[in-house]
Amino acid sequence: MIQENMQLLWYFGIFAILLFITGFYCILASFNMVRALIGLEILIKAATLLIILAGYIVGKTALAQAIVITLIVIEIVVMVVAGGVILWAFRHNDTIDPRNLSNMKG
Amino acid sequence: MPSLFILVPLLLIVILNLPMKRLRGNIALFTALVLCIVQSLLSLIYLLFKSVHFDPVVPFFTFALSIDRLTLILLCTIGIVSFASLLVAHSTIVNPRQKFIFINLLLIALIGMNTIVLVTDLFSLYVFIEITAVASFVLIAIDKDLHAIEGTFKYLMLSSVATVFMLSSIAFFILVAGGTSFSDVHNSFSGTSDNPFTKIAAGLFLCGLLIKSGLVPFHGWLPDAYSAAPGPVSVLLAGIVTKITGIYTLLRLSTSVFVLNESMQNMLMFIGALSIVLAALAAVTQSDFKRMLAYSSISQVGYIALALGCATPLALAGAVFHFFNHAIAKSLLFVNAASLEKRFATTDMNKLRSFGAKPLVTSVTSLIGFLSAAGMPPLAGFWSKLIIVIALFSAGKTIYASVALLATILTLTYFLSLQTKVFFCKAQTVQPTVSSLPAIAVAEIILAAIAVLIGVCFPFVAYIWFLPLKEILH
Amino acid sequence: MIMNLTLLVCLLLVAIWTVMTTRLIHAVIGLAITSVTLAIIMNHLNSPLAAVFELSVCAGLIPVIFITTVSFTQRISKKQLRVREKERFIKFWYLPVIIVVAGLLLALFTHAPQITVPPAGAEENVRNVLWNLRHIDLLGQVIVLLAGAFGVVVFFKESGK
Amino acid sequence: MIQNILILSILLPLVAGIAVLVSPRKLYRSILLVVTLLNLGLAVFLFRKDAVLILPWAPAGIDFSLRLYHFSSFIILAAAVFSFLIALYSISYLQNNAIAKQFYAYLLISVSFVNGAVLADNLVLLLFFWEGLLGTLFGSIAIGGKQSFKTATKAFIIVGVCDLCMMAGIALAGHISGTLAISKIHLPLDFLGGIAFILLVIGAVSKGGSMPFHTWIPDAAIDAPLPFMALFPAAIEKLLGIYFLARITLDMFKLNPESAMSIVLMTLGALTIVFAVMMALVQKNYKKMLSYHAISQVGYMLLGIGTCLPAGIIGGIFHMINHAIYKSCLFLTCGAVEKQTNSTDLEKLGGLARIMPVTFMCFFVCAASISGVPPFNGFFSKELIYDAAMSRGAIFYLAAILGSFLTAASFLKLGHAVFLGKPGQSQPKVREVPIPMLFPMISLAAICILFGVFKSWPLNNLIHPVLAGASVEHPVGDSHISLTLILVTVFVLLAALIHHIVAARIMGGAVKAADHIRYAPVLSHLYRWAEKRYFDPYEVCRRIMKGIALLLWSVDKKIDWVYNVLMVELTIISSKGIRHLQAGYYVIYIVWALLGSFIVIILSLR
Repeated sequence: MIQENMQLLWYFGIFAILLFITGFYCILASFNMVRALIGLEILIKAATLLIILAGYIVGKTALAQAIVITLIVIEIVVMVVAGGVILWAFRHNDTIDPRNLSNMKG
Repeated sequence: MPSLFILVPLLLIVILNLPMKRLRGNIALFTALVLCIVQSLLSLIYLLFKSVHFDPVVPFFTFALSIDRLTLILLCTIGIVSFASLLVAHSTIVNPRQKFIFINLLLIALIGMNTIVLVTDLFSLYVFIEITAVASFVLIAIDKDLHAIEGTFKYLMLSSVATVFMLSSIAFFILVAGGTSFSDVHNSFSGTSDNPFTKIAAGLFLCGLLIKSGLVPFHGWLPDAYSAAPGPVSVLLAGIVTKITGIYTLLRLSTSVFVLNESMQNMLMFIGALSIVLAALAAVTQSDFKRMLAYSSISQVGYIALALGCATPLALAGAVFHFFNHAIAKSLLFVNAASLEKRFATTDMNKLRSFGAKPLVTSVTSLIGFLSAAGMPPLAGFWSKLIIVIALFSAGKTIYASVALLATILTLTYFLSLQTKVFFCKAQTVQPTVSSLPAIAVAEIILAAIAVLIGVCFPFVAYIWFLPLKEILH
Repeated sequence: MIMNLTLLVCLLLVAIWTVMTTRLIHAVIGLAITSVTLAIIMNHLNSPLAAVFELSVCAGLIPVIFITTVSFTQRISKKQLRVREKERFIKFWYLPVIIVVAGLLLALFTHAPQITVPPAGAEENVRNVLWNLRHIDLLGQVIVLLAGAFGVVVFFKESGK
Repeated sequence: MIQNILILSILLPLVAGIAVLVSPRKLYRSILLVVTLLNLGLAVFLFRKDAVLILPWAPAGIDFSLRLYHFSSFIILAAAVFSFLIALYSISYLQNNAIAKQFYAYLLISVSFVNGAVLADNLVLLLFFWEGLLGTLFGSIAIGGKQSFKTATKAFIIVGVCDLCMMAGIALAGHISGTLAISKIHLPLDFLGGIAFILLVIGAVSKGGSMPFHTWIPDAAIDAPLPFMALFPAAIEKLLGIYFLARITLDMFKLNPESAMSIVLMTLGALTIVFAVMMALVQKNYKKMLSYHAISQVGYMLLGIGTCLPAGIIGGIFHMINHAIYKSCLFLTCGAVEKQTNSTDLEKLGGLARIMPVTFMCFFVCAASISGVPPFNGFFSKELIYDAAMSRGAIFYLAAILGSFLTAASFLKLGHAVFLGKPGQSQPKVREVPIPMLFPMISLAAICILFGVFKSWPLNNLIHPVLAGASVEHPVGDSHISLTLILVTVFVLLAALIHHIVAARIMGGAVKAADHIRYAPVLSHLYRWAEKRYFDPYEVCRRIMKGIALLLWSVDKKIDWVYNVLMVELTIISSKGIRHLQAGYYVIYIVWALLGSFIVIILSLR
């Protein structure tokens, strides 16, 4: 790895970690299921960033792009399903506060 | 040829969804059942007569797949459990439209699992894990009642976190290996052994898989998902889906792709032992049938993780054997649970107790399933636990071996309380004797027969199937 | 490098705003902007095709899904809902505008790196990789979309109990 | 041919015994008689023949090997005679008795086991038959009555424990010598050999009924059917026990007069003589008194064999056969009395000599014999033992002569109380017993006289050949006995007579003739303790065991508490704790997963 790439990796790595922290914060601290999904999105963004960066550094951008495209397709399907789940949670509980979605304990 | 395991179910889905009403009834169920049987029998035949060449039919469909003994065993297991799940679905899902959707989603999950088993690329592995997961999200929530939605949401959140871990790991592997195929990844371990990125990547992927397999600190979603899922889905989920997406992948990666350092192996063993004990303890005071089975499932997967961490060839063979036995026994128990749930509309053991007489087939097969899962000779579960314990002893892990042995007492405790509460009880009111639903009875008898046969024919099974795995897994 | 750093700081700030904002709609919009920023960074890292995908799907489709969900899950009567349905187009008029602007921006930026890296080769490469080497992933995309379709059928088409 | 007969002599009674159990009511008496008679015939045929039979049976040197030689043929003959006579007696005695069938079966099976045990030339085979006898012993006592099961258990435990010692001894002896064939074992009396010797002797003397393994015999006398007493403790067990003791001391271990074991045996013998006869003296029950005498007489045999002198050994073995004869006969007379009067309590009996003269004559002969009155057989065997004891130490002689004195006194008391004096308050319609019961008594009494008068025949034909191959080089003749000892004996007997007459006059009745000993200053305490069974090792052990059991029970309750309460509670509490952690809110689960992942990644970097 050449020096410049190493530097790039460092910067991007730091920001990716900060993004991860932001995302997890969002998931853990929000009392709204949609916000939790948004946090998840941010996490996936960070991961996407890392993949693209890795492809760029290694010189395999094509591979990285192929992966990211597939990833995005999967992501959107998961989000659709999650949206459906939230919708039905709202229909049952009349709210999208995930704290109300903790009936099963023990 | 191995691509047929992916393409044929896909083709079936496409055909079933052609705009013809006639295809959506019993034909769909029947063809799916046939597909599952053919898959198990085919893999079984290949397993027994191994001189088979896999020639691609169409060039486009030459995926980078590999097929070996372990793969065949798992394909067989997937077929069996899916078959049982379909039979249960036939009896328990009344709405024909819902049943049709169930069959389609089951086939999608089947494709996903088959590909997970066959694939040789880390990212493709991720893709198909996600496919299986998405299919199971929808399956769990197929009734859309409150508990199912709750279980789905928890599973979805944890599973997505696992996804993020896996994706980050893939990014690191691209960085260090330049590719995501298993051989590239494996080479990256052998080349620069002290590259921190490689280790972090392996650790991240393992974290994802640990969440997916539901081992103890990562297990929060599992009891909810299992117990909230409708009967046939919990059979599929507990029997095979989480096993394939979680612990099988862990097994395949940790043995033939990743090179784990010693602390990682110790960590795996510790997590395994922790799962065994804590989940068994949590199961002891459960009052819900399916929830107790879910905790039992965590506990049993702990045994596999323990054997994985031990990583001697014998332990790995024992892990695969236990995987198979556990899949059969746990599916059987969940089939029983589905039968009771359908019949009495509850899974609360205290309520079930008051109903008195249970169907005979369900009672007997439940006894077999629980004895096999608890590890009573001569049933299948006994042998695999024995192999694991022996492997642990011979590897010098005496403490873990003792934990594995002592936890059997806890296993027996909760299973006995289950049996006495649900099956060995007298009716408080006079009830007519009830018979099993025919389709469920067939599934129960087949699974129980497998558990008994494997146990009784243990030497044959062990030497033909499982002990040769030692060579594959290293 | 400075360009990259600036973009990264933007990305992080937008993400933090997304998380911290009190209104849910703002959060969704913030997410879209995050995606746009990310697409720009991708473009900078020689991945234009992925950037286009990111922009169109993540910045376009996912906020739509979220907003649909959010709008379904507001505690309102059906009459109000119908009013909201009408209002929504007016209220979120800027969303397509943003997408168009983003597309324009992308068009601007896609040309700039083409000078440093041969674009044809890169694009050809992605197609090659995706269709010849990783076609199992393509298959996976098809199947996952299928699963998603069934999910939509289950969650959105059926009324349940 | 002979080998086949050896097998037959074991198999025939065994098969017959099983057949008796399943045979119809009319048949089993004839089976019993015919088979015991056949057995007698076989024994006569085998008498003074030599044969060896070795069949492979089990690995590790455990063969089914039988050895017939003079000693064993003699014992078999004696056992066959007793079993036939007692079978004959019991047919009449146990007429119309529900337990008869079982008793006959046990009798026949016992005969089979006795033949096997006597013939066995392999220690393990011996043990096999030996333990079989333990089983029939248990069964025979247990069928007696209400209390008998307890007594049977007592006998079973005492004899069983001793047999366990013997088993250990056999294992040790086999281990030291490297073979299990009795005729090939010749061991020195070193440390291990000594232990093996003691263990084997415990087995042998407990079978014989010596102290301190005797306590079940007086209990059994009360509870068990009487023919059992006449056959087992009086005859067969003595024969077997002393036979095995002789085999041990003469063949397997070359016991020297110098060895400590000799002293041990002699001391045991002397103590048994004195203490058992002291107990016998104060008994007021016919059966119990006889049973204590049965114990006491074993002491003479032990003393005799323990001297390791030719005279002593010959005397011991001669005393064994003599004792079997007269003690059997005495028990039979007791049975006759009990059968006719329904009582064996001395205070209720009296004046039976006129009503049952034949029984009285038999009793008289045997009592004289057991007391050592010349010229009955008991006199000569006792004289031989006195002689040997005298040459080993005056103390042993004194014990033996004291025993003789007390024996004579107690039998005077017994005879006086039962057969002489005034008729008791028992039923007036008492007649003489029928001939099938009389015949065994008369024959045994006759043998007593014959063995006394023509003592050289049994000594030369039965006893001396035993020593032929053994360490004793100079077998003694019948003229060996010194005149002084004879005179002393006669004097002692006369003293006993005088003592009895005086004491009976003073105390006011034959029954109370021994009361001054019973209530003597020190002895009264001892007697009271004995009556409270403080000297019964079984009872003592039982009490200790009860204490230990109570202690263990309380400990066990604590352990149970640990398992049943503490462990269960701990499990439930920890289970509930773990379930409490499963709080239901998914964020908690994500936090767990993140913490776990953090640890995993940290570990992966190591």
